[in-house]
Amino acid sequence: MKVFLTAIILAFTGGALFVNLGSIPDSFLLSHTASRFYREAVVTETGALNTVSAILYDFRAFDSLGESTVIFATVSGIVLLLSRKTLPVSSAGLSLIVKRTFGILTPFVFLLSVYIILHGHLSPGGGFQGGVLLAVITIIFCIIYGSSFDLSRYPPQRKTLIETTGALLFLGVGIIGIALTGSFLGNPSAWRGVPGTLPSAGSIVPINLGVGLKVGAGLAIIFYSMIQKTLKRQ
Amino acid sequence: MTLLEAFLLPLLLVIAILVVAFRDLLSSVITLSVFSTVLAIIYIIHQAPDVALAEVVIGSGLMTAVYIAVISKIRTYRQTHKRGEKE
Amino acid sequence: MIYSLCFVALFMIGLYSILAQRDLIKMVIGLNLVEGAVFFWTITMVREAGGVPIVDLAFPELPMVDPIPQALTLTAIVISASTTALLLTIIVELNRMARTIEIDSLKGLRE
Amino acid sequence: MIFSPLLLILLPLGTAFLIPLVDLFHVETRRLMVIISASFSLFLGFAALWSAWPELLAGTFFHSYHLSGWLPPLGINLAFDSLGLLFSSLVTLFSFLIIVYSIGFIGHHEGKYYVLLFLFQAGCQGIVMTGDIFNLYVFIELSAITSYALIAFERDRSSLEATIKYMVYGILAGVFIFLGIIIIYRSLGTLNIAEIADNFHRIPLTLQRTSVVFLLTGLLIKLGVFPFHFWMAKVYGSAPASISALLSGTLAKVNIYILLRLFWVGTGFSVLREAGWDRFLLGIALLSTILGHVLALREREVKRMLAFSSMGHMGMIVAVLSLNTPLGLFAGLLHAVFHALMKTGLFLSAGYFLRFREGPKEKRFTGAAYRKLPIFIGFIIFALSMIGIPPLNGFFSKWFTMQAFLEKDVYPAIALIYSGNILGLIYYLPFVRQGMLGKESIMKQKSTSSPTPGFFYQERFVTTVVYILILLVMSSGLLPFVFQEPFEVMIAELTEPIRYIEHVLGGIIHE
Repeated sequence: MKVFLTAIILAFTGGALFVNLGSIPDSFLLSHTASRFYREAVVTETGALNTVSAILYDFRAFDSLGESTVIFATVSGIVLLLSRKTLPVSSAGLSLIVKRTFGILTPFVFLLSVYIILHGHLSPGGGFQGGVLLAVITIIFCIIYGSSFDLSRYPPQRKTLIETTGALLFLGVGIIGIALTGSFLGNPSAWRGVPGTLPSAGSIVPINLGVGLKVGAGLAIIFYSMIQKTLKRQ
Repeated sequence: MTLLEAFLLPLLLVIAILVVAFRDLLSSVITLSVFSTVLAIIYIIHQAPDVALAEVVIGSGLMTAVYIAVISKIRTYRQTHKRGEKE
Repeated sequence: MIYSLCFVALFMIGLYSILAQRDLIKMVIGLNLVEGAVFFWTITMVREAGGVPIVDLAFPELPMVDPIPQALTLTAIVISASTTALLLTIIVELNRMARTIEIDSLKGLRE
Repeated sequence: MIFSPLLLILLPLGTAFLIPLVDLFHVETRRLMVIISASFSLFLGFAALWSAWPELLAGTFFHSYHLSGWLPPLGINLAFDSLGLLFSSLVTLFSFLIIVYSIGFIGHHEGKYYVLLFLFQAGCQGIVMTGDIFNLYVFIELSAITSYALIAFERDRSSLEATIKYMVYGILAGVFIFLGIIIIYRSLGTLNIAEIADNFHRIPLTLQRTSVVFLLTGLLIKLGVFPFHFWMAKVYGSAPASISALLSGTLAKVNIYILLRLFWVGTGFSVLREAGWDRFLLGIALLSTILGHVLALREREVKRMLAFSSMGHMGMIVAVLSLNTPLGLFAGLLHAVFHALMKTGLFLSAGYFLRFREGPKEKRFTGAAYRKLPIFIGFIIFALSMIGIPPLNGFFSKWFTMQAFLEKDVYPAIALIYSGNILGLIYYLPFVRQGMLGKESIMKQKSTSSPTPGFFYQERFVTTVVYILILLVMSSGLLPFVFQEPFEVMIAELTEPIRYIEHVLGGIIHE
C-alpha cells in the first residue's frame, strides 16, 4: 500500500514537473536586466574580473552576509547540541609514512586555500571555497593525527576567535562602506587598483578574507565537535 | 550537448539510483561523493567553475567527511550497546 | 529538454529516497539528492551560449553565460550544506538517546 | 525617519557576532550586553514607529535603502513600507519580550541560546524589510536554521525527534521556494520584487502557475496549514515554552507577511484567482481550522493543545485573507496581531507553570493556581480572549472576521467560528479546572525549593513579561480602533501593488 502510494505521488509530481518545466522559452525576458549590466560593467564598476565573485561580494553582498550568518547560526546550533564533557581522540592506527606524507601535504593545502581566498576576484573561487579548504586541513589533522593533536594546536577558543573576527571583518567592511561611499557594503572606489592585479577590486578582497576565516573556522568547529568522543553517555 | 555530456548524464542518473539502492550506508555515502564529483564536471562543462569548485570542496570533500564521522559514531554506539546487552 | 528530463528524474529519485526509506541517514541523503537536482537544473538551463563568467582582459568583449544563477546556486549550496550538517548532528544526538535511527522504531516521528 | 531601517537588522546581527567573543572573556558582560542590545533594538523599533506614525496615517510612508549603493533592479534593496513596519514592530516587540523572559527562563547554555535568538530576530527583520526575492530566501533559511537549533535546545528525545521532523519539512519547503524563485528568474531575468510585480503577467500562464505552486507549497508547509500540519503539535509541544511562543507568535506571523508580500504584491492576486486557487486556499485553510480545533480537544498536554489551537487560528487567518476583500484583509491583519499577543501570552504563562514540575508533562499543570495566582489569572484572560469574550481583543478580530465572511456569503466559515469558540471553551476549561483543583501541597513544596541546583533563575523577569502581555491584550481590546487607520493604508498598499512598484523603482524607466 505504502509503496503504491509513493509510486502514485512520484509519478504525478514527476509528470507535472516535466510538463511544466520541459522547456522555458526566453522570448519574454526583460530587455535590460541586472545580469546584462553585470556582464558589461563588472570591470569598470567593481574592478573584479570574476563576475560571480563580483556579484557575491559587491552587487549582492548582502546575500553573502546572510549566507555566512547561516553558517554562523549552524555552528552555534551544533556546538549547543554537542556541548557535553568530551574526550579528544588520538589516532594510532596510521603508519609513520602516512603521517609524514600528510605532514608535507598540509602546508600546500593551506597555500592553495589562501590562494583561492585572495584570488577570488580574479579566478574561480573565493571566500567560501577557500574557507572550506581551510576546514579540510582540520579534517586531515583529525584523521591522521587524531583530534588531540588538533586540540593542542588549534584549541576551540582560538577557532571561535577566528570565526568571530571573520564575521566582524565582514560587518566592519560594510560599515566602512557607509563612511566612504554612503551605503552599507559599498565598494569604495579609492581602494580599487589596476584590474587584473591582486590588490584591485576594492572591498571584495577584505570581504573574501573575512568570509574565508569565518567559513573555515566555523566548519572546522563543526567537524571537530562531530568527531569527538563523549566522556560519559547520558 | 557534447559527447562527454551524453556519457555523463546517464552516469549521473545511474549513480543517483545506486546511492538510493545501496543498503550499506557507507557505500551510499561514498557514491554520493562520486555523484557530487560528476555534478561538478557537468558544472565545468556549463561554464560554472565557481560552482564546480564549491561543489567539489563541499559536496565530495567536507560533507563526505561529516557523513562518515556521523556513520562511525552511530556504529560505535550500536556496537557498545550490543556488547552491553550480552554482558 | 534533456536536462529537464534529467532534473525530474533526479528529483524523483531523491523524493523516493525521502518517502520510502526506513533509515534517517538515507533520508538525509535523499534530501541532498533533491537539492543537487535543483542546483543541476539551475546551472544547466543556460539561456545563451558563452564562456566562463570571468572577464579576460585581453578580450573584454567575449560573451559569457549568465552569472547570476551561478551566484545564487553557490549561496544555496552553502546553505544546504550547513542545514545538512545540523540535521546530521541532531540525528547523532537522537541515536545517542534512542539507540536507533530506523524511522519505524522511532514512535515520536510518527505522531 | 531619522535613521535607516538597516539598523534594525544590523543591531541584532552584530550582537550575535559579538556574544561568543565576549563569552570567551567574561560571562557577566555578556548578560549585560544582551539586555542592553535588546532594549536598544526595542527603542529603535519604537522610534521607527513613532517617527513614521504621521506618514503612516497620511499613507506616504515608504523607506528604502540601496545596499552597496546599487539602485533596485541591480542590487539588493530594502523596501520598508507600512505593512513591513507593522510586522517589523511585531518582531521587535516579541523578540524583546522573549529575550527578557529567557533571562529568567533559560538556565543553561545561555551564550549560544542568545546568539541564536538574536540571529532569529535579524532573520525575521530581514524577511520583513527586504525587497529582493532571493534575499528573502536567504533570510527565510536563516530564521529557519536558528529555529531548528532552538527547538532542539532541550536535547531530550522528544525535542530531537520534533526537530528532525520539522527540519525535513523545512528543508523541502526551502527547496520548493528556491525552485519557485529560480523559475521566476529564468522567465523574467530579475529578482527584485517590485520588478517582478510589474512584469509577472508577461510570463506564460503555465510558468506563472508553476512558480506560484512551488512558492505556495513551500509557504504552506512553513505555515502548517492542513495537508502539512504534521509537524506542528510535536514541535510546539517539545520546544522550550519561550521558543514555542516565538514560533507561533513571531515566525508564523512573519510567514503570513511573506504570503501577503509574495502573492498580493509580488505575483498579484489575480494569478491565484484566475486559477481558482483562492477558493482552494480558503477550503484547505477552513479544513485546517476544523482539524486544529477538533484535535485540540483530545490533548492532555497544555503546549500541544496550544499548538493545535494555533493551527486553527492560523487557518482562520489564511482563510479570511484569501477572500481578498478590504474587510477580509483588515480582519486577517488584526487577527494576526491579536493572535500573536494572545498566543505568546498563553505559551509564556503555561511555560512558567511547566517549569516547576517534574514528571510527565500532562500532569504538570495540576495545581497551577496555587503557585502564582496572578499568572494563572493571566492564563485565564488569554484563554478568554482566544475564545472571544467581548471586552478582550480576541472578540474584535473574530467580529471583523465574521463580517468579512458574511460579506462574501461564506456561511460554513461563520459556523466554524462559532463552533471554534465553543470548542475553545471546551478545550481550555479542563486546564483551568486542573489548575485550580490540583493538589496544593505538591505545588507549594516545589515552589520553595529552587528548580535545579545552581540555576540562574530570576522569577521576576518571567512574571513581568507575562504582566506586560496581559496589559497589552486588555488595552488593545479596549481600543481596537487605533488600528483602523494605519491598517487601511496597508490594505490599500496590498490591493494596489502599483504603489509599491512606483516607490521602489522610482524614476527608472523601462519598456
